[in-house]
Amino acid sequence: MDVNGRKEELAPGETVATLLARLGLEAGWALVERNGEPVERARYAEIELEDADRLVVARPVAGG
Amino acid sequence: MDVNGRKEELAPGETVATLLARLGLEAGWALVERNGEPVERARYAEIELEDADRLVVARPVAGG
Amino acid sequence: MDVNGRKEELAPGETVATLLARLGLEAGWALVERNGEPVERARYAEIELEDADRLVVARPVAGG
Amino acid sequence: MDVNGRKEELAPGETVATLLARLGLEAGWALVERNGEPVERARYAEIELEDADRLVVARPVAGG
Amino acid sequence: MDDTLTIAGREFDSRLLLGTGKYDTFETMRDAVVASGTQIVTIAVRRIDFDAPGEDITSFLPEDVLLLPNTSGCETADEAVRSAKLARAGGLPDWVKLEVIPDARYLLPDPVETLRAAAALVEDGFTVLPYILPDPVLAQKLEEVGCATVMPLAAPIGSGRGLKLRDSIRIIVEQAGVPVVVDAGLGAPSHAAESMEMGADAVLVNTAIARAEDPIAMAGAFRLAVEAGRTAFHAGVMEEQAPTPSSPIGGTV
Amino acid sequence: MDDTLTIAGREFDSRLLLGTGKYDTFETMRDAVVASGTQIVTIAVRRIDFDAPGEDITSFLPEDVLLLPNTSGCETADEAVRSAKLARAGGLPDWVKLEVIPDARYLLPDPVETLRAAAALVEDGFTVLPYILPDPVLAQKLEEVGCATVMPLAAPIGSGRGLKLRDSIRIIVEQAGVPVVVDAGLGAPSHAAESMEMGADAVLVNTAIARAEDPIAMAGAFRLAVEAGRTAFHAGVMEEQAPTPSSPIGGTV
Amino acid sequence: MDDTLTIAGREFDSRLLLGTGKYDTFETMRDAVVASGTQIVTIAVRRIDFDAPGEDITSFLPEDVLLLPNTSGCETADEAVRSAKLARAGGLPDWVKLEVIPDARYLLPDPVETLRAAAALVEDGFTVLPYILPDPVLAQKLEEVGCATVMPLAAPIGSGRGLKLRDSIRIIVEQAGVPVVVDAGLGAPSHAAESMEMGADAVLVNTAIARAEDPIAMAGAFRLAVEAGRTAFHAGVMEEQAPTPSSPIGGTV
Amino acid sequence: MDDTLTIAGREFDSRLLLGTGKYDTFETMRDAVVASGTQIVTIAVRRIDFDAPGEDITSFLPEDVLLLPNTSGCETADEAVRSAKLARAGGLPDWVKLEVIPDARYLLPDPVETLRAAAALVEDGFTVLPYILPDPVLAQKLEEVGCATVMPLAAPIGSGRGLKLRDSIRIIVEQAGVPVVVDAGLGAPSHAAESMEMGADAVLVNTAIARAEDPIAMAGAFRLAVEAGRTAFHAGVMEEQAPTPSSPIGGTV
Repeated sequence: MDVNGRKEELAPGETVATLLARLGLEAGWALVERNGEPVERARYAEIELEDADRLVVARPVAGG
Repeated sequence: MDVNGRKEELAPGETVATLLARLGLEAGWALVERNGEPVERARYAEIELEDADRLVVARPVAGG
Repeated sequence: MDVNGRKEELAPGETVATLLARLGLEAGWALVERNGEPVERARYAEIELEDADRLVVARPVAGG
Repeated sequence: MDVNGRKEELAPGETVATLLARLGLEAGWALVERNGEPVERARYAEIELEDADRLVVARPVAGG
Repeated sequence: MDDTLTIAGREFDSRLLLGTGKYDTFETMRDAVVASGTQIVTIAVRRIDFDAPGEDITSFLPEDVLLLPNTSGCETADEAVRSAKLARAGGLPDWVKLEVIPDARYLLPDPVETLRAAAALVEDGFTVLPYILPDPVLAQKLEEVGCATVMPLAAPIGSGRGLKLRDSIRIIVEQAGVPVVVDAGLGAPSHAAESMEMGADAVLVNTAIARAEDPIAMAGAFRLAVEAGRTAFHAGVMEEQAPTPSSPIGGTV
Repeated sequence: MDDTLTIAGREFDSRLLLGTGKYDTFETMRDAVVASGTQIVTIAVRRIDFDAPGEDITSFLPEDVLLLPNTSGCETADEAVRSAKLARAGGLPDWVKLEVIPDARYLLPDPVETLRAAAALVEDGFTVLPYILPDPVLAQKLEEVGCATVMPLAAPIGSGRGLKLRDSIRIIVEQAGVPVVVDAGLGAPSHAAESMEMGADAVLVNTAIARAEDPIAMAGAFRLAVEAGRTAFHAGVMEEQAPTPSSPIGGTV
Repeated sequence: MDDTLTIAGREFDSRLLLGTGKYDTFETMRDAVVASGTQIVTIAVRRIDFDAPGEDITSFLPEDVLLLPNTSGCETADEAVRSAKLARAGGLPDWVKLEVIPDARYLLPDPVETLRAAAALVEDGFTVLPYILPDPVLAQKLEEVGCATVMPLAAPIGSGRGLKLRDSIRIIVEQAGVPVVVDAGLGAPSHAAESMEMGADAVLVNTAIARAEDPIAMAGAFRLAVEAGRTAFHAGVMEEQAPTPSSPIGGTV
Repeated sequence: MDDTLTIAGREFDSRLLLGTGKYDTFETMRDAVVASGTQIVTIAVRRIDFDAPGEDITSFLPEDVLLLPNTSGCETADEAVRSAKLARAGGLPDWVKLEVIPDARYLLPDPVETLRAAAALVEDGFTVLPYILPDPVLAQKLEEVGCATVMPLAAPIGSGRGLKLRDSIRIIVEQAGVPVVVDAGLGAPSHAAESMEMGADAVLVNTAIARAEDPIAMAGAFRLAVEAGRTAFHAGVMEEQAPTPSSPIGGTV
């Protein structure tokens, strides 16, 4: 699985939520795009990730 | 025939050229649009006008 | 006696103070110049005016 | 004799003109002040210099 | 006087918007935000660098401040739309400060792509605050497609040059049916005050505060200046005129 | 931060001086004075017209406000000295806003006569605040003869044109060892704020407040603007610079 | 020095373009055109009023001057394209000064419609000179679709305000790969000279000459100013700097 | 049109005065003087350094050009008078460009000492051209004591900032009964043109030409610009106005 251009091992039954937890990002705003489509926060827990997935994980940063 | 919104009698065998002559516009630049299409100066003499035609006759004027 | 270019009758024993009172100016700031010399407020009551005196009576007004 | 703060030997019968010549300044504009007084160009040849003289020798230079 | 700023039906007491960029620390940023009294702050959206995730900026921002995600870094309408959608899906507000900036040197926005993105985002339910050159015709088109404000720049981003384009901004203010937020290029409180005196509804400031020697004090200074300028706008600023004495003529001693 | 203005040893919390001319009524003037928070107001001195003595302006001014008599209407040093002495003798403060203005059309001061009058008045024990064109050399001469401040004009009296002579005022501020009060020509709070940002110690405003549609509100606006500008001066206003992004470069989604 | 202006492969010795509008008489217009030394004049296209056909302007224009029809009066891309095609079909040059101006009050161009019309006209074989707000990003897009020049306005048409938008025009000049013609708003020869000093390739002037008290003399003045500005551009205009003496320091008598 | 410049009864065809300072070589200076068409050049007076006497500048200047000695380097009236008298006694013209500049940093003149020196030099038979800040009241005093011109600065010497003090110079031009020569601070031909458009009678330029990459070409550019500005002044420069179309309204195809 590709996350921000980095290969990530897919844990069994991995969801967006578990992935974020694993990456230590459950707190704050993690913004997720899966295969070019934005993922609704409400569905982080239900969406099961697949090996072929390309994820973008973003977050708010300082900006003008 | 409608010329710049004014009704004009159609002379027999009237062409763009004869019309312009009749209107005293053979000299200088008369610019002609026939039924929404610009008319090439080269064809002023050959294009026969019809009763249903709508003509716009324009010319260069002072402008910035 | 001349006060601001106007002739004024000199009352007997007239001082600057009595004059100002007569003119209804005891309140507020009346500024007095006598024969070209500014008069100290402290001396308004003692200075006796003379017939030949030229007085200027001024006051603060609105200004920028 | 002091010329622009420099000691100069006084030649016998030295005039402003001979001094300037000695200094190679006969051409162009040499401006001379003697003991604080400007010297007229017309008198360069006649004014005899004295040992106690303080001279300023100036000239036009580039300026705005 | 009740003088609240209303954008897309939401009311704000403060007419000063703040950018969160370029502060030395998040703590300073937070204190400046508080000192400014702002109720709207912009944020950017970027990929997380897992090797240096850094802190969560939102945890430094007061609860009651509206987060306004921008589309900085986007060079086309499509990129801007994508960025805005990602932010919204992830739970950020459906408001967006729309920036489409193809030019890395002068940071000037693209009028055509900005209009295209604005139309698409409005269509998709976003509240759109577009960043533009002070182009009065473009401003009207953006209003026509449903933007909630127009945000003309005073001068290029971060330049601090103040109101270089007075006349154009004045025309936009005169013609606009939505709030006009003067954005970018304001380098000093006097620039903000002048913008408000001209009738702008609000201003957005970032660099001038973040890069001040004392950002927190400067935030307070901008707060006062915006209030001063707004008050003056209502009080009726005098027209320039020929010299006229302020003391009486004649009667001199 | 303790940031009092000290003129001739006397301390003031407010850095906004007000002229009292051109108000529709003394009541409005008084309310504007109060709203402005000023502690120094200028007044003029004129002969009483016995046929229409009018009211006493001082009765409308707060007790704790310093009355600063000006020498308006004087065209020579001698006239100015005479006017100042008359005011002092009659019990007004021995402070004077020195104006020597020969030119009725543009109301510009006479540098030579102003310097002459200033020297004489200082010699005579007055605290002298001279009104001048922003001429840095003249400002230094006035300081040398003992003036308590210099008061360069921003633009001609009553014109409201704002800071037309920035560079000269900046030089005066840089060189002055006494407070610099920007006087005349300030038409809007933003002008006052900019003057303070440049390092002026105070500003004097009259027409812009007195002739505003709502003078009392405008007085408050100037009060805020002066505070904003002063705060910004201490907080360190950014330099103008080339455009620079306020959001991170790279990492875009 | 060979310094011809090349537009779409055609060379011109003069860098001053003239508009033909607003002259009191065609005779004066003709004499001003001659005095200006211009080689390109703009004309408008309008319906003939048969009740008052008036004279043929082209008969007053020197043979060797290029007639540049504009699309004035057009508020949309379609109208502009139609106007340009009519002029070309009737035998006028296939060059067009593209104006798309929806706003009758401020006469500001529409960036989106202008770009759309420019693309269509270039596609159709026209040499297109588009009139725009000084928007550097728009200027680049117009160049990309094949425009022969970009013509940013200095200030609104007919206002004579001079270079209000210096910075933006400077950026356009720096980035442009086609000639930049500063158009509209130039009120005096000094404005034209400054435009050329900034590196503009040419200027277009109408009102400032046509409405001068002596249009013919003014045409000559603009001719000299354009030459002065262009010469200065090549000679290297000094940068603004700190004050520096122009006479030697020291050695004073 | 006969439009000669008359100073102290002497007529000049050229309205461009040149300073001779800061050129890389005397040859370049000479060629620039010739290219400029000037008839008046300023020179300074300095003590000869016998160890490095250098060349005689006057041998590089055309016969028919008037040498105008300045008093640069003088900080008081007495020094200036002494310098002028030395030049005259030595055979230079009895004309003097009067500069009294106490301030080495900003090179601004002393109004009081300048007036004092001017009166003394006029008294002594000199034709005096004083260099001043654009102070309209001072300008009138200098005219009253018999100065042949007034020479207000556009901006500090050598700064090239152009007309920073427009309003003041405009007032001087309006009030002056002697020629007004705008001196110092003109950085580009457009600045010179604008000065002449405003009604100045002449301009004096040094640094902008001497420090140009190509001084000789720049001298020619200034020559053209002065002619352009003067011609425009007579031809009647348009007033700034609201936007107005330069093409007919209505009748659009």
